[in-house]
Amino acid sequence: MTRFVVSVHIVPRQGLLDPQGKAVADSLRTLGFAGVRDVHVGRHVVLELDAADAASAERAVREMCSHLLANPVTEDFELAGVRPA
Amino acid sequence: MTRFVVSVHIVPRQGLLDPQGKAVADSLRTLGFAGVRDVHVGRHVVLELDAADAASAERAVREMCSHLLANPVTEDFELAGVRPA
Amino acid sequence: MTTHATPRPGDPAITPALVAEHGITPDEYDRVVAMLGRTPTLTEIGIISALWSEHCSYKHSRPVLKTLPTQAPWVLQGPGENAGVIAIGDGLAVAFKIESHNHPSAVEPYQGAATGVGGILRDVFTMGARPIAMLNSLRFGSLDTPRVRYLVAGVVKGIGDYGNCVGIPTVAGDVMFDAAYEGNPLVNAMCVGLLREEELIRAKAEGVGNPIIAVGARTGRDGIHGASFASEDLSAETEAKRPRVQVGDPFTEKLLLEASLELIRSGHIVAIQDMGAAGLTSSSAEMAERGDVGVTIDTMKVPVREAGMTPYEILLSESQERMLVVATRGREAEVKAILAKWDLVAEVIGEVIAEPVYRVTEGDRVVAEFPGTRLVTDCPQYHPEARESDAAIERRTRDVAAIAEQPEEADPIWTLTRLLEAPTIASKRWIHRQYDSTVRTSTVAGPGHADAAVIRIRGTRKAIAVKTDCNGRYVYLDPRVGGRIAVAEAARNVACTGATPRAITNCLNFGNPKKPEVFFQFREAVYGMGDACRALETPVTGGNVSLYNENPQGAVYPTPTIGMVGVLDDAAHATRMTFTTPGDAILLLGEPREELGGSEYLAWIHGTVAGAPPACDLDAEKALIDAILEAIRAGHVRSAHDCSEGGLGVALAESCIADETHPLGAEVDLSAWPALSRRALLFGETQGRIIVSTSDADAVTAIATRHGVPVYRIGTVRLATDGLTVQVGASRWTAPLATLADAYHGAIPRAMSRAAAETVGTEGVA
Amino acid sequence: MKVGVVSFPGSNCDEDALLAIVERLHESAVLLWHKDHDLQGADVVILPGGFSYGDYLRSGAIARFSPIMQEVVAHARRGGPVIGFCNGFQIACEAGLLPGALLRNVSLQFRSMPVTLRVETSQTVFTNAATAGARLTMPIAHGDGRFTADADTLTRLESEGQVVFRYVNAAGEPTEAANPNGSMRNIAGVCNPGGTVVGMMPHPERALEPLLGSTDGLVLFESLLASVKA
Ligand SMILES: Nc1ncnc2c1ncn2[C@@H]1O[C@H](COP(=O)(O)OP(=O)(O)O)[C@@H](O)[C@H]1O
Ligand SMILES: [Mg+2]
Repeated sequence: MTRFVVSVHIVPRQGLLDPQGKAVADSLRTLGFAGVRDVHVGRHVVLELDAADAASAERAVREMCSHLLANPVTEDFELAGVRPA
Repeated sequence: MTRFVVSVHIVPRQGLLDPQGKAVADSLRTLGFAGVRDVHVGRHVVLELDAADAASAERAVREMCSHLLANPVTEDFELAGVRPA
Repeated sequence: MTTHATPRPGDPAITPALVAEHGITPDEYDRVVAMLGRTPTLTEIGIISALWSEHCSYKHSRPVLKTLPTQAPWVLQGPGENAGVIAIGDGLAVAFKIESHNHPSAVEPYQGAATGVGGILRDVFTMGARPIAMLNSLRFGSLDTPRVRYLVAGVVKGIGDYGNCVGIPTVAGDVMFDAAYEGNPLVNAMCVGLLREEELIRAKAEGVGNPIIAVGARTGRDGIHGASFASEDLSAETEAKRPRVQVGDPFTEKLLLEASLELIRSGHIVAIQDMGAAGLTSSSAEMAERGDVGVTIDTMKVPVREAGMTPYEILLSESQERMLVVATRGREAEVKAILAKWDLVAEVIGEVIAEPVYRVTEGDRVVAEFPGTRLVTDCPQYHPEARESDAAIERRTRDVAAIAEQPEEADPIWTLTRLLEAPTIASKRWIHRQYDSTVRTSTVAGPGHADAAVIRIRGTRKAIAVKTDCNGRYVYLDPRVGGRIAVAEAARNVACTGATPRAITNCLNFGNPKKPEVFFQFREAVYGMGDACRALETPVTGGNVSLYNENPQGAVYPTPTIGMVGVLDDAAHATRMTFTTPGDAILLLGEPREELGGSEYLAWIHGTVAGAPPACDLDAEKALIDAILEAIRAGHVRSAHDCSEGGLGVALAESCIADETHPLGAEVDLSAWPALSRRALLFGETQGRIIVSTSDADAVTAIATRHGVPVYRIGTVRLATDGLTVQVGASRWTAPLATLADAYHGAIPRAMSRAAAETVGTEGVA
Repeated sequence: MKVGVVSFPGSNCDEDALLAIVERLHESAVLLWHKDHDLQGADVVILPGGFSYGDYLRSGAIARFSPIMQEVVAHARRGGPVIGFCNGFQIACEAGLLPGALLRNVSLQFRSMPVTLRVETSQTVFTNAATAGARLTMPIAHGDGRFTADADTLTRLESEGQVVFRYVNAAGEPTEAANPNGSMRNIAGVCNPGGTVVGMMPHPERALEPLLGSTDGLVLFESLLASVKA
């Protein structure tokens, strides 16, 4: 068993209203960051876990995402990185 | 001006209690993912913005993070990627 | 006796600099050396710095606090415990306490306010009471600055998220905005709980051999030194202490609440206390002191969140959602089983011992040892010098009648509308609609409905009424009078709902007590509170002192926040503040006077805080309270609303428009006081006045007269479409209700909508 | 009738729901512990409000995996009545008992206030004693109440009569101003195709007594009683 750090992005599904992203974009423009076009806010989940190898760590995390971490109705997920701890 | 997509990770500062991470870790273990050691839940912010070049897009986003996006008392941030849109 | 403790390898040498860094004065250090008969260890220095901080020791305030009345037949528990307790009949009792989280909220508004709510909840449920209501008393600088809006948004969200998640309704409070609070917001949270008298449990360690158990969340490095932090002025250096903030976990708190109440009812434990400020140190030392017993604690047995924590860190950590329990020997397994049911940890970390010492070990090594309970009892007490500041005297004695009216004031509706949009007066709905006020299905009158919140007591006909109050401007201008008014106003608010005021808790928010002018304010304000508590028969059952609320620009207004609890024998008598029925008579109980000093009118319209605050005649207040209670109980009162900030004019307008879904108009004639200036009549803040609407003016008049309370029929409730009409002598003005309502309900939402830009970092958890 | 009210860790309206059944309806009710696999013979299950597991990841996401939920889902599949209030609605969606999801209020703020609902169908176990079009006033108290579903699901919900309640103004119109959380089509509550499982963000259990300001929640419980006793 090796310890791995796996990180995932869980993002609101394209096309859904993202009030948080909109609030951030508005605020940034109010603060003078005029170049801001669009903002989306999702979750960044970092998991430390023991697994036989990187591939099985990744497999386990994908399963966690589809089971619990992401809502299949409104969210998409993507693995952002797998590295030994 | 070019359009860039910059993504940032905003994570709870080390050492501070992360109730969300703890709840998720507990729940994953209950679900049978016994190998889970630790979980931290942060935010994944994706910004689309116009800037002269990648370096200035990055500079702008760093400033946004320290000004608004991250809570300097409880969170740390890191740039996760800069790419042309 | 001499005590023994050895420094840990790697501990720094005990130097004057290290002692000073811990906020311990050279004199205090000498006392410690004398007590121990040797040089203290680093761990001991840490313990002393926490326990002898103002926050834990009350070293500057205790002698003055002792003057407050604390007794009445219904008081079951006065000051000195986690919360005060009063009997309300039927074998039931109410536990309540208020506490400040000012400094943490100034640094991190969301977590600071949230953990303030968490702490005060634990104070109440450790008495064996189930929390049934939360209140919050807030003071901020001007809403015109982004920093203040950021603080408001964060504090309100923090209070809401925590209380909402635990499932305790937040039902009342008070909020004022004034530049005096600019760098130092005040965040005071109050909790009220219900218990059966026989379930009352005290935090007193007893029984040699009984195990001491740490319960709840694990201990991390957060908030180390929060208690001494709460006893310093805010400065640039404070900013550097930021990582000391604590993060709250209301979900764990909810589990801890259920587990603690189950533990208390199980009979397996003898004492329980929150690990609040200064964490394990203060909870264990205080429990030992109350029981006059010795204790020993092994820091290696404390469940920790992070590896490598030192005894110093474990003892001083302010990790939230933790409790210290003294169990009956032999029942450890039962205690653990109850905690396990709620998915929480419980570990035996020490024991009550016969030997009169307070001892901390790390495994076998003794790292701190103090004789007997002297750690608590030997803390020095100070009697600082008190002198009124010249600036306050100058302001009080200024002739405010000489302040010229602005041209627009020729139309008093203009002035009234401006006052209704003053954030201190305007509807606080933007705030309290973020608070779940109806969970527990017992809220008879929630925030914004009545002068105080009314919560029914299930299984009885009874209800309680609760409210916080304090006008710091009055206290600043005249501390003694201001202290009296704070109590009198809270009592009046509670009485307006039909409840008999019974007792108070208080949170004394002041500046640096070492400054003579601050200590003068403190002493006089407490004396004033005492005067009022005696006159109104509302003893003090507990409270909290928050000093050093100042920054380089100066101290906050002295703000002794009062949390009042009253009892209604019949919940059906609960009375709201807004008019209910067109055609009802409008009566004024009490007498207007030429008193503009300290008013919101002067502050908001003229930018002036000056003049003597309104007088406070405590006998008249008592008579007024008795009269309104009798009238309400006789069933004659349709609405009752006291006159406070903004005076009679604002109170009348509020009676018309505060209930947005059911506005009503009024026609009022105030010609009976030709000797008064129009602005004092309309906007002066003379105390002891209540606006009543009734279908039986004669009956209310007879009751008031019998109590010696002046009473005037000043008008009639009208339809909303009639607006609010006010006549003084030959002049008559009418305001459409929509104008008044827009000012009153729209002011804070409009100000805060500008805040979006500043609040994103306050997201907190989902 | 016997009602089972699930206590998840972090539920805080479980006692309110229990007392509503016992004190207002004078029917029997039991708390069902989340770690158990036993519905204790309950005819009806209430998923109460609160913050199950702190709602830390997503409202209702973790609660859905509680042992008791397996039994609740099985009960629902057998046609047994289940109603979720507030957090209970969120849990029911996460568990797949109801379509859609409840996202953060569009204001990004918690909202605690009375709302007016329009009953959209009386063809459910919980609304059969009400008339379609009737208006009910009751409190909401939530931060994540924005009902969201994809276009196909929405179309199906509308055409199959699965929208149970909508937020409306005083005139009975589903306007944007009357919508406290930005939910799609002002939806406040939905049901399964059989009308046996209902989820709603408002709290009818807080609107059962004149002393507390509204008795409009009673009709849901009366409907339930009528169907179970029938
Ligand atoms: N922070 C708050 N939280 C909850 N309720 C509040 C808060 N501030 C004010 N309120 C409510 O708004 C109403 C008006 O409060 P306040 O202006 O202090 O009344 P008064 O002037 O009569 O003392 C009361 O019902 C009070 O409980
Ligand atoms: Mg007021």
